Amino acid sequence: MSTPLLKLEAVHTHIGAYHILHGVDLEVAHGELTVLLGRNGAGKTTTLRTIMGLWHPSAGRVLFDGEDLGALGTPEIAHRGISYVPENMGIFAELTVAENMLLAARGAKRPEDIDPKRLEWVFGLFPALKRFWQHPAGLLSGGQKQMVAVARAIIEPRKLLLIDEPSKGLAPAIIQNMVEAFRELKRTDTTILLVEQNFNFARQLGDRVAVMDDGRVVHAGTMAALAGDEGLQQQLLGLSLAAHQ
Amino acid sequence: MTFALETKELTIRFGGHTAVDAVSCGFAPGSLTAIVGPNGAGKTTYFNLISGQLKATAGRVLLHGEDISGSSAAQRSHRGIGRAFQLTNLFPNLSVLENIRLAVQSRAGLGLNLWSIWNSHRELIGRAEEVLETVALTAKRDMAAAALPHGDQRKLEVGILMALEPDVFMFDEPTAGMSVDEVPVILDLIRALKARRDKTILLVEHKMDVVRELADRIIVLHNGALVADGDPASVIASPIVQEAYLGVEVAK
Amino acid sequence: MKPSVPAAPALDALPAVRPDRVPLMLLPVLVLAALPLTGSLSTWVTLTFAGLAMGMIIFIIASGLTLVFGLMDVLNFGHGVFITLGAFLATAVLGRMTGWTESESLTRNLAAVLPAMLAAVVVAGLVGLAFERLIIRPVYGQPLKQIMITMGGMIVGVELIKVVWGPQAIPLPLPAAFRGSFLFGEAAVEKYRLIAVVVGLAVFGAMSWVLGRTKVGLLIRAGVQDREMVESLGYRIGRLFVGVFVAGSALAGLGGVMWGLYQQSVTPEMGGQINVLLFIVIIIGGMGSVGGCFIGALLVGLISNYAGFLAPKVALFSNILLMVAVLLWRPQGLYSVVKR
Amino acid sequence: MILHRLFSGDFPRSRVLLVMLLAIVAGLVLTPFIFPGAKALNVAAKACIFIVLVASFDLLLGYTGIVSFAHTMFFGIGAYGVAIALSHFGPTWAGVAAGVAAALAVSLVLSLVIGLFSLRVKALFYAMITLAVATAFQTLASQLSELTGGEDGLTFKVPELLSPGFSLSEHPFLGVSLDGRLISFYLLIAATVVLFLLMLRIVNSPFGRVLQAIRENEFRAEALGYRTVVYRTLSNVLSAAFATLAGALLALWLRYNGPDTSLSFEIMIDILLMVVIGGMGTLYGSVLGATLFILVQNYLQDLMKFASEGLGKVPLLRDLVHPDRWLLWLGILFVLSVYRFPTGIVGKLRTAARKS
Repeated sequence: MSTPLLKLEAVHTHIGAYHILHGVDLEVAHGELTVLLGRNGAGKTTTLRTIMGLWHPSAGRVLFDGEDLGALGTPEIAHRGISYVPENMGIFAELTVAENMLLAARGAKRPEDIDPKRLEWVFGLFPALKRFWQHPAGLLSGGQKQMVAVARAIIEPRKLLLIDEPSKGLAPAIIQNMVEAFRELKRTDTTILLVEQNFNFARQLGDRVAVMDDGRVVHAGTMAALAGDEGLQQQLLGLSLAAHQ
Repeated sequence: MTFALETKELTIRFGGHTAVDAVSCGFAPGSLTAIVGPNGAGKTTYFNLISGQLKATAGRVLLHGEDISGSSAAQRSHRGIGRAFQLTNLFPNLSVLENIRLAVQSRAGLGLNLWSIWNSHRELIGRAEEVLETVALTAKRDMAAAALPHGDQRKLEVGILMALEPDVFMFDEPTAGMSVDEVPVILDLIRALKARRDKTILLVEHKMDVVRELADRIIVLHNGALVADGDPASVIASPIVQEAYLGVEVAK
Repeated sequence: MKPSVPAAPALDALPAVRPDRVPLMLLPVLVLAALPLTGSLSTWVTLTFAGLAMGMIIFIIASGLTLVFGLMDVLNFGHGVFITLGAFLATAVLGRMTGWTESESLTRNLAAVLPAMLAAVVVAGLVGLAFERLIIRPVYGQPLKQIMITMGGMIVGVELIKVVWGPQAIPLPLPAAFRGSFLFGEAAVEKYRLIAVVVGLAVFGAMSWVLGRTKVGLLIRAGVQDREMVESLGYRIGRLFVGVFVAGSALAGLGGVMWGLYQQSVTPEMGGQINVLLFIVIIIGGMGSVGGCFIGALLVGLISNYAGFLAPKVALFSNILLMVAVLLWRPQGLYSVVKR
Repeated sequence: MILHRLFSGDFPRSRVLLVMLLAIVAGLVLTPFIFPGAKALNVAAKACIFIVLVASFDLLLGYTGIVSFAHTMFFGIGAYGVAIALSHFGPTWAGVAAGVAAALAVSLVLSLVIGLFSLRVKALFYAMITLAVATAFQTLASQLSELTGGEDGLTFKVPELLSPGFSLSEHPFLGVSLDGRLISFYLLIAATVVLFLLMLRIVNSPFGRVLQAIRENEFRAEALGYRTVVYRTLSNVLSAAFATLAGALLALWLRYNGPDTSLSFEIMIDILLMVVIGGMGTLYGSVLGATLFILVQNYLQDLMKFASEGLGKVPLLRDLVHPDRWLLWLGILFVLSVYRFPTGIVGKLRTAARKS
């Protein structure tokens, strides 16, 4: 593997008095989609938040393009070319879809200033956005909000996308739409780190996979290997009860 | 048979989202039931509805056949529902002993006593010390709770629950984030509790080996609904569990 | 097995946008209800204008306070000190320009008042910058300490004002051309009140424009809803907040000049006294809502004046009664600000 | 053992603190004998009254973690209760009792209503509401001038035993005449001691421990089975009751009460400063904070006057140390306390004692 775009070295994170990450090692290669799997409370969200600077690592290094992000604030990290879709989607409910998008287009002062080509491309991925362009985002359905959240993260080209559980609570049809959108996104050579619980969703997209438990990465490899090995799946994804049959 | 605890059509909606969806389930006295399901399945919310941190949109909670749906969290605690939290939830600047002692004091119903001196109630302190012994925290009794390492905080959380001596014990991922060598202390406690067969235990746990070893019965929550219920072997055989954990199969 | 999740909702099943206009209707209802009670049209006009003028000045002062709270969950109990500061700066500037303020020429009057306002805005803004850095920044996210420390900041601020200007009241006469009234038929409307209404509307207009039409305004509205996401999109919310805090302090300084001229005298304690009124206004409006603050301020101004005429004893408590009534109707205030 | 019961097992736990407390107590008790003059006696009496008032505020702020700006309202109710009763019924003990009882009843109802109405909401909101209520009450007190004497307040006579004209003996004792003022003073000292020890008992009771638990983690306290609304409201009521009693003592000592002496917002600010500088959540902090503050208020001015005159030629500096600007310096000390040592002087001393 060539030099990874993102590399976490023995990252520890404390939230208040609580020690959440216990030395996370993780590599995300250029142009690949890496899925971060693991049970509730394993530290997946904390890992994304630590990369994004929303929590600061108490030990270890977060290297992005060779630069240590550890001491930087969230806005500076965003300016390095990382965008983030949090678990709650971070939609500004009282702003319109257009205004939500405008915020992510840093150079634009008005919605009209957003690069029209890019916008058309995004509309192509998520047609619902065009339709509800002038509506307050809070009125959209959960799936549509998720589309706004993802669209917002890619309205300008970024080097790395961090996405936390985009499939959560979505209907299968919408999930399918998401899968298509991510496939299209992968064709644009965007590097993605995706946190997921839904293995069937993740399996269709991931090039690589890392599994977390108790604040550490306990397994890292290709998605193909994991998808082909049911025993490994069961061992890693908390399904060892099925092995008991 | 009267269940120790029973929920009937228990439902809560947040806005348009149904987090717990008409869950009806009875828990026999002396049994240990494991509740499993993926992230966001509604397990913790279900717990919150039972222990009273959340008020149900619809449905009822019965304790020993008595409807407690209208009771506050504090009242339910007094009636014998004890709850340990998923995220450690302590009195950070009070000492370890005091954290436990406050639970013992609540159990003894002494909270509104304004006149006696707290440390003249030797029996409360004695009882708190006993509990500390069982959760192996005696050596750290005078430390502030916030200063404990994570594993010890989890033990303290369980200790507080023990001190309340409830009829129904609710553990929400008691071993989450503990290092491997600390886990047995907690599991031994739960095991001992189960062996007494006079307490009803509900356990949310992700580690399937733990569940398999401890549970008399497993129920599976998925998208807020109860989708499987039975002895471990039959639940394990159910394809629903696979689906719940791996996600809805999507066309390729 | 069948999927337990419902099918995707129809894409066009989107509820229509229905802005909540009920609180806005309170104003005309109140004004019209007062007409038969006051008995005469001219009295009614006078009182209504007095109420609107007072409400506008309160709005100028309170808008910054509510916005800072909305954005950062910081409630500045020391906000009043910027009002006092603005008012004393006005005495200092106008006191040196008596030649111009006593002149009958409106131009000369304005040439005196505008620099006074400018001085108040600039100095209050700068002091706000220092206040944020020294007093507020170290206690973000700690409400208990925030209440105490901002209160402490106010004590120190008021004492420092006493050091510079002394502890006694200082008269602040209106410039000559601002005195007296316009007559509309039988109704007399004090000139200064008209000016206050105009300035208030201008501030409200400017604020609405910034919040509604500019990117900075968009950022502020977004920040009120989800601070972390704004940061994740690459904006320094800290700077934005400082900017809003400084603007709020500057507006309080401007409001202080207006209030001082309204009262025609200033005391070091005035800020602390107005503080209570400000809190009532932003509670009524819904903490963090600028629109609610505007309506709340006008309601308070109008009711104070109507009640002052109809039942002077009740007037002293009219604000509290109004607050209780609003909270019984809408416990979050007229417009509740949704936070994630 | 007796000491244990008297102090409810809560000792100063720092030698320096113990010495300071002993010095303060001795100083207060012996004031008539070692510091002659009416001013010294007044200062000592005021210190006692504020010890009770500040301790009652600490019950709420330091132990339960509630910021209320309506505390002087209850102080005022106590003072007005006694003042109104004695001006209407004449200087009798029954009048005193009626006044105190009526004041306690009013405080009870008010604190209960405020507590139940607004203790469920966030700290900020509670602080704002209490500020508004207290302001309204102050306006009410000055408006009901037939009852309260309005802005002028009420001057009244106290029962004979307490009045300056009363004399216990014709011969002075150790150079101090044994008159009603002296009796008043020692009754005041006794009341202060009793009330302080009573509050010390409350904060060290099982109930007091629950209050601290609520301050630490309200959600958890509720889950343990403590109905936090009940505890917070009760804390509010108790704190109001002790403030009312402090107000009654003030009125009896001054033989006068008006809005500025007991109701003003300045007093509210003062007690906030006293409790924070002394040390929140320690109760002993109120003794230190109140005494220190009252001393500064009354004597630092002399020192500052001296400094101010010395700096006669330096304009700004001279104004900064002007005797009237003493509050500036206490305000700065307050701000620093909140940042640097939130447990105040007592907390600092106890930490130092633990380390050594």
